[in-house]
Amino acid sequence: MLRKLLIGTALGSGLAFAAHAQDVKEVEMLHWWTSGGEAAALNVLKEDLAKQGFAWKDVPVAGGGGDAAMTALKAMVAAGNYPTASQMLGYTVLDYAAAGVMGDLTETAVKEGWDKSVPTALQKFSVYDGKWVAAPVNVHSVNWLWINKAVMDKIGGTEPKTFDDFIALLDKAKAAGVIPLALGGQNWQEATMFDSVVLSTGGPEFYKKAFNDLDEEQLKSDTMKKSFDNLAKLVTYVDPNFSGRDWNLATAMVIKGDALVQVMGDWAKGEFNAAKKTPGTDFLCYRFPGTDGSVVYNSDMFGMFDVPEDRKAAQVALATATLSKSFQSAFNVVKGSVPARTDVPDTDFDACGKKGIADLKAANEGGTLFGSLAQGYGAPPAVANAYKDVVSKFVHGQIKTSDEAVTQLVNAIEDAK
Amino acid sequence: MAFLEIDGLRKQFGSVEILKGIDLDLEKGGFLVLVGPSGCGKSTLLNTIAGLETITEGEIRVDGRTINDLHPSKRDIAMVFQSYALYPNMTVAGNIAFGMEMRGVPAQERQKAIDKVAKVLQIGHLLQRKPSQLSGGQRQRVAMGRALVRDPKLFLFDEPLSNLDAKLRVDMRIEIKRLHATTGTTIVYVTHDQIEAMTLATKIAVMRDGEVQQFGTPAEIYNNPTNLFVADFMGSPAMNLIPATIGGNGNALSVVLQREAREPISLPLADAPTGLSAFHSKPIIFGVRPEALTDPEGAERNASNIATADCHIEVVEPAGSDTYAVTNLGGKAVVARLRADANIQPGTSTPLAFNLTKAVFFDPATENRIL
Amino acid sequence: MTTVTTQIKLTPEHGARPIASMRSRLQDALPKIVLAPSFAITIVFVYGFILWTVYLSFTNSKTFPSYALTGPRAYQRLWRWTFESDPPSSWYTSIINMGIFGFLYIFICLALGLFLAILLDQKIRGEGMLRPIYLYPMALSFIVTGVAWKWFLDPGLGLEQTLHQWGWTSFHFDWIKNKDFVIYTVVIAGVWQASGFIMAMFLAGLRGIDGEIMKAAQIDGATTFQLYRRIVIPLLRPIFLSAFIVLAHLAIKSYDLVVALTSGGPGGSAWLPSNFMYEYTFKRNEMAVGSASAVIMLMTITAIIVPYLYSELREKPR
Amino acid sequence: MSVIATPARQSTGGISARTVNRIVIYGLLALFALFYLMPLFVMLVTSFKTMDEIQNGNMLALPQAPTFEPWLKAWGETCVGLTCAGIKGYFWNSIKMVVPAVLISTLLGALNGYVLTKWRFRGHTLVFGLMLFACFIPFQSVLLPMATILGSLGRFGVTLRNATGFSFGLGNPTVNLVFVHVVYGLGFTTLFFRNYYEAFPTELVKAAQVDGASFFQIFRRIMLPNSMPIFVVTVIYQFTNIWNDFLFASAYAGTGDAMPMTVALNNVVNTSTGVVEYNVNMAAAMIAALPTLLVYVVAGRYFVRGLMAGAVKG
Repeated sequence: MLRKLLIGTALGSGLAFAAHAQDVKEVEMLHWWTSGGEAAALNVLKEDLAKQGFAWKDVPVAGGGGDAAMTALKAMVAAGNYPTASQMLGYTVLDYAAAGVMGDLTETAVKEGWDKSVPTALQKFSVYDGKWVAAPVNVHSVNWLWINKAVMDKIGGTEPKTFDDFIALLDKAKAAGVIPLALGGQNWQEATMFDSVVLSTGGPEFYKKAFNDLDEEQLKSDTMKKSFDNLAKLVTYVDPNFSGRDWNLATAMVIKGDALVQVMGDWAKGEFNAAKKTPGTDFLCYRFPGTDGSVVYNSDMFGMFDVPEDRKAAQVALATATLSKSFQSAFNVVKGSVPARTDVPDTDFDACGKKGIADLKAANEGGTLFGSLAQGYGAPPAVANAYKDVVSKFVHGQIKTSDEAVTQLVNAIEDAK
Repeated sequence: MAFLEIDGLRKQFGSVEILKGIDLDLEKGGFLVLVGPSGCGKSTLLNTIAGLETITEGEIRVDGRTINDLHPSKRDIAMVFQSYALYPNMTVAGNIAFGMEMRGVPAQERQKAIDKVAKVLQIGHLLQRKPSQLSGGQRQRVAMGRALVRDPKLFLFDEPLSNLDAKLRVDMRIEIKRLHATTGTTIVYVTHDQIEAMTLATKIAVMRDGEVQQFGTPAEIYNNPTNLFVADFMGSPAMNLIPATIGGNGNALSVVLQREAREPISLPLADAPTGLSAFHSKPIIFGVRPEALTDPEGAERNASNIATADCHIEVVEPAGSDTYAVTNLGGKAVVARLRADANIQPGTSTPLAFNLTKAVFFDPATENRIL
Repeated sequence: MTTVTTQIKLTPEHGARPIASMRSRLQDALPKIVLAPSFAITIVFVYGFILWTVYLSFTNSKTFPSYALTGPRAYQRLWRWTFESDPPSSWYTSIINMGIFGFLYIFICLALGLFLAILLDQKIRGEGMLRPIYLYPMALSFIVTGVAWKWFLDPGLGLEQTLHQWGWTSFHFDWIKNKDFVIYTVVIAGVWQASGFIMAMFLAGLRGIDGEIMKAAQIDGATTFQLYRRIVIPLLRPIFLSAFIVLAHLAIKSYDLVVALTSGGPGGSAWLPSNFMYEYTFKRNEMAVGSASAVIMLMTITAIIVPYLYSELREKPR
Repeated sequence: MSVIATPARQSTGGISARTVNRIVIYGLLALFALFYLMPLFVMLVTSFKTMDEIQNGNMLALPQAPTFEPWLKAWGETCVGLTCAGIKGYFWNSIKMVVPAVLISTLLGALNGYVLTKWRFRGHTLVFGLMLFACFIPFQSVLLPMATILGSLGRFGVTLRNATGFSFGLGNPTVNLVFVHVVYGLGFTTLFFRNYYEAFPTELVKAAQVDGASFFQIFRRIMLPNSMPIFVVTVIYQFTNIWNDFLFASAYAGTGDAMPMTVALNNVVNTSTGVVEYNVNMAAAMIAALPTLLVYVVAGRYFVRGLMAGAVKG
C-alpha cells in the first residue's frame, strides 16, 4: 500500500517536474466559499480563467467564517508553499504583506486603472507600502434592514428613518404578536448589528473616530454609552431563543414571516433569493435607520502571494479577471454584494443591488465609507475580537450596564492594541 | 571432563545478587535436578544455561565449549517450560517444527522428524490441533516433543510437571525417566518437588538463596545431608530434627532427648562421628528419618546400632502401606514409621527402635552437619 | 515476572572474538534500534514543539512567530485575566469551564460507562445490537452531530418545542441559551460521544474478571450491590485509570465540541482553554498569548497525569 | 460473569423477582439506547426531508414525503468548493491516507510495545512515560512548527528529486498527513500494545529464542499472530481518530486531489454567507461516517474482546 503510494507520488511529482520549463498554467486558490450560491458565483471566475487556458486548483476550507481557511493558510505559508491567491479579509492582507509573503501587482493595477475604479477606503487594504497586494472581489455592506413585506403590510409599518422610528416599528410588530427582531446570538452577528447602531447613534464622524481610529475619547464617550443603551433596547425585541442561532436561521424567520426584520449584511439577500423571494414584493431592504448615506462595509479580497516566476502569469490573469467589469457584475449579482469598483453598470442587479451600488458610490465620494469593526475592517483582529467579546457579553448579560460596557470596551481595546 | 561445567557463576540484578558463585558439573547422559524453594535462583540458573539471561561473572561450558556469549539458539539446547510455552497460533506440528524451520531445515526432513517424535510420544493424532484444543497432559507431551525433535546436546526442563494434577504428574515423571533412559540425553531439570528430584536425578543440586547447599547423588543428598536445610528439605515425610544434648563419657557418647513429664531418653552411640565429642554436654540437633524410627519388630535386622526406648504415642496415622505414629521428643512432634499392621494405640506408651546408624547430627549454631 | 534483559555483558570473554562480539552487540542493540525512531520522533515532534511553544510564549509573536524574546508579558496578561471574574474574562471563563466540564465529563462518563457495562453484562439478549448503538457516537465527526445536538437542545426547535406540542407546556429546558448553563450542554453532548467507548472498556474489564471470584463472594453472602462495590469495582481499578487517561485527553481536546454545539456560547460563556488557545493563536493573531495558554494547559495536565504515570509505571516489586 | 441475573431467589407464583429485575434492566438499556440514538434519529429523518419541511416542521417528526434526493445530492452532486460532484470522490483520498497511517502507527506501536515489555533496558519506563505523555499535546500548538518542518521536507524532496529523480513522497500532502498521524498516534498505539504485551507470556518469547528465532522472527511469528484482539482495538481507535481529523487535514491537505473526507464534509456543511442545506449535510455526514460505522459494527465484537485481552490493563 505504502510502496504503491510512494511510487505514485514520485510519478506524479516527476510529471510536474517535466512541465517545469515553461509557465505553469494553473492558479491555486484558497477560499471558503463552499456553499452552492457562493461556489456558483466563484465558478464564473474559474470559467473566465479556463477560457484563457488557466487551470483552477481549488483549495476550499470552510468553517467559522474563514477561520479554518486562515489557519490552513498560515500552515501553508509556514510550510513555504504559497497559494497563487487566497480569499482574505482586511487586516489579514496587511499582516501577510508585512511578513513579506505577498506579491506585487502594481504593474497590472496601473495598466487596468484600479486605483481610480476601486473605492479609496478599500485600497487601504489592497495596497501595502505602495504596492498592490490584493484584488478586492466585492463590497458587502452591513448596515441593512431585511424586512418581510407581508408582515410589514399587516402591521401597517413604513420605512423607519430614525432609530426612534425603528423602535416604534418594532413595537407595532410586538403588538401584532410577531417576533419583531430576528437576531442570531453569536458574537459576530451581535457586533455587526452594533456597528449599525453606533453609526446611527453617533453619526458618520463618530463611527470613524471610534471604530476606525480607535479614539479613546470617543470610545468612552456618552455617545458610546447611548449606543449600548440603544443596543440594549433592540435586544428586548428579540425572541428568547436567539442565543447561538445561526444567521441564516434568523433570516429564515424573516422569510417565513415569524419575524419582522433582521439587521444583517447584504449576504442575507442570498437566502431570500434561494427561497424565491423578490425584493420589493416579498421583502424590503432598507438602510439601518439613521445610517442612510453611509456604508459600513467589508470586502472579500483575493490576496496575491509571492509565487515563483513561472506562476506569475497565471496570477496576473487571475487578478485581472477578478477585477474585470464582467466578472464583478456576474459575481456580485449572485453573491448579493456590490462590485468592488464603482464603474460597473448596475443593469443586471435587482433593486437592492442597485441601491447598494449607488450608496457605495455616494459613500466613496462623500467619505462616508467605513470599515466594519465587527467584520475586521475597522481594526486588526485582536481589537475586533475584543470588541466582539464586549458586545456579546453585554447582550448576554455578563456585562450589566452601558457604563460598564464602555469601560470594558476601552480596556479590552487598549489591551489588544 | 564433564559434559556440562559451571564455574563460579554469578549474576547480579542491580545491587541484588541472585546467583552467588555456582559450581556444578554433569557427566554426559546425566540428569541434573536443581531443587529448592521458590526464589532460590534455580530457574535463573537454568535460564543462564539456556542463554535467556546474561551472567555477571563465571563460565558455562557444554562439551568443552564455552557458551557464555552465545545466543540461546546457538547453544544446541532445548527447553521445556513450566507453562509449556506452546505457540498458540501454530498447530502441534507447527510448534514442534518451529525450531527446525528457524534453522532452515527443509520441509521434508522436518516432517520426518515430526513423525518420529510423534510416534515416541504417541501424539500423532494431535498434530493438526491447536494448543488450546489440548489437555494439560497433551500439552506437556507436545512441549517435550518440541524439545526432543531438536536432538540437542542438552535438555533443559523448567518445572515441567507443576501444572499437572497429581496422577498425571506421576505418569509423566515415569515417562520422562523412560525417555532419559532410552535416549540417553543430558538433562538439567528444575523443580521444587523433592520427590521428582529424588526419582529422576542422577545428580541433585539443592539450592537456597542463590547458593548450592549440596551437590551429589540422590542417595548422598538423602542419607548424608550436609546441613539442616538440605536435611529438612529432602524427604517426605521430612526428617525428624530433634533438639538434644550429647551425654555419656569418653568413648561412649550418648544422645539425650528430653521428654514431657518423664525422664529423658538416653540413646548410646556406638560409632558416633568424631566431631561429636566436642559437643559433650552441649545442645545439638539430632536428625533421624521416620523410617529409621520404627517398632522394634520392623527394625532393620542388620543395622549395627539400634537403640530402643519407650515413647508416648500421641497420634496414629494409618497410611495403608505404613502406619505413622507421632510422639513428642525434645519439645517437637516426632514421626515414626511403623509396619502397616503394627498394633499401636494413641495415648499409650510403646517401645520404638532408633536406627542410629542412619542418624545425623547438626550444630545448631552453624546448622552444618557434625562429622 | 522475569524478562529477557539485554544488559551489557561483563564476561572476560567479551571482545575476545571481535566478529562474533560485533554481531552479538548488534543483536543486543537491535531492540533499542527498533525503538529509537519512535522515540526520536516523539522527542522532536512533541517535546521539541513544546519547547518551541514555551519560547514563543516569551516573545511578542502576533500573526506569525517572532523570535525576539520580550519577557513574560503574555503570562502577566493571563495572570491578570485569571482574576477578572466580573465581568468574566474569556480566560477566566475558560478555566472555570474546564473545571466544571472536566470534572463532570470524566465523572459522568466513568459512572455511566460502568453502569451500562454492568447492565450489559447481565447476559443480555441483543447485546451485539446494543453495543454498537452505545459506541457509534465515537465514530461520527462532531462537525455534524453537533448540529443535531444543537437542534435538539434548542428550546425553539427541539425537545422543549416537541414536548410543548405533545401537551406538556410547562416543560422548560433552555440551558443551551443560558450563559450560566451552556457548559452543561457541552457536558451532555460530550458524555453522549464518549461514554459508549468507556462502557466498552469497562465491559471488557468485567468480562476479564475471574468468575470464580464472583462465585466465592456470592457464597460468602455478599449482596449484588456489595459484590460490585467491594469486589468488582476494586478489580476494575486499572481500567478506571486507563479510562481516565482517555477521557482526560478527550476533555482537554474538546475544541470542536464547543464550537459545533454552541459557537462559543452566549457571550463566549462556553469556552474551554482549547478554544481560548485557538482563538488567540489563529483568530486574534496574538500567538504569544495563545502559546502561553498552551503552556499553562500542558503544565496543568502534567500536574494531573505525571503522578498517575509515576504510580503506574514505576518498577513494581517482583 | 453476570450476577444480577442469578436465579437466587425464585418466588413461586406471580411475577418473580428475577422477572422484575430483567424488566428493569432491559428498560434501562432501552432508555439509554434511545438517548444514544436520538441524534442519529434527528440526522436520519432530516436527511429524508425536503428543505421546506425542515424549515417549517418539527425536527423530530418523521418526514411527510420521504425523499432520497438529499442522499443522491450528497453522494454525487453537492459542491465541495467549486467541484460539484458530491463527496463520493473523497473516499479514496481519505482511504489512501488513513490506511497507511493506521497500519504504520499500529505496526510501530506493536514493535514499541514488544521492545518495552520483552526486551527491556535501563530507562524503559521513562521512555514509555515520555511517549505516553505525548498523547496530551494540544494539536493546535503543533500545527505551525509541523507545517514548517513539512515544508522543509518538501523542499528537500524537490532537491532529492532533482538529484536522484525520486522524492520518496516528501512534500506530497497525503504522505505528509500519514506522517503527522503516525507521529501523533504513536503514543496511543504504544500504550495499547505495551499493556497488552505486558500480560503476554514471556515464556513464549524464551521458547522461541531457544528455537532459534531472531528478534524480528519472534515478533512476526509469535507476537503478531497472537495480537489480533489488540490489533483490532488499535486499528479501530486509530481509524476513527484519523478518519475524523479535520485540523491537520485542512491545514496540510486542502487541495482537491488530496483533500480527505472530513475536509470535504466540512466544506459541504459549513457555509459563511450562503444557503444551508441541512438535509444534504446530514446525508453527507452519514455517508462520510459509513466506513467508521461499518468498522464499529463489524469489529465491535472483536473490539470488546481485544480490550478484554489487556488493552486496558493499567
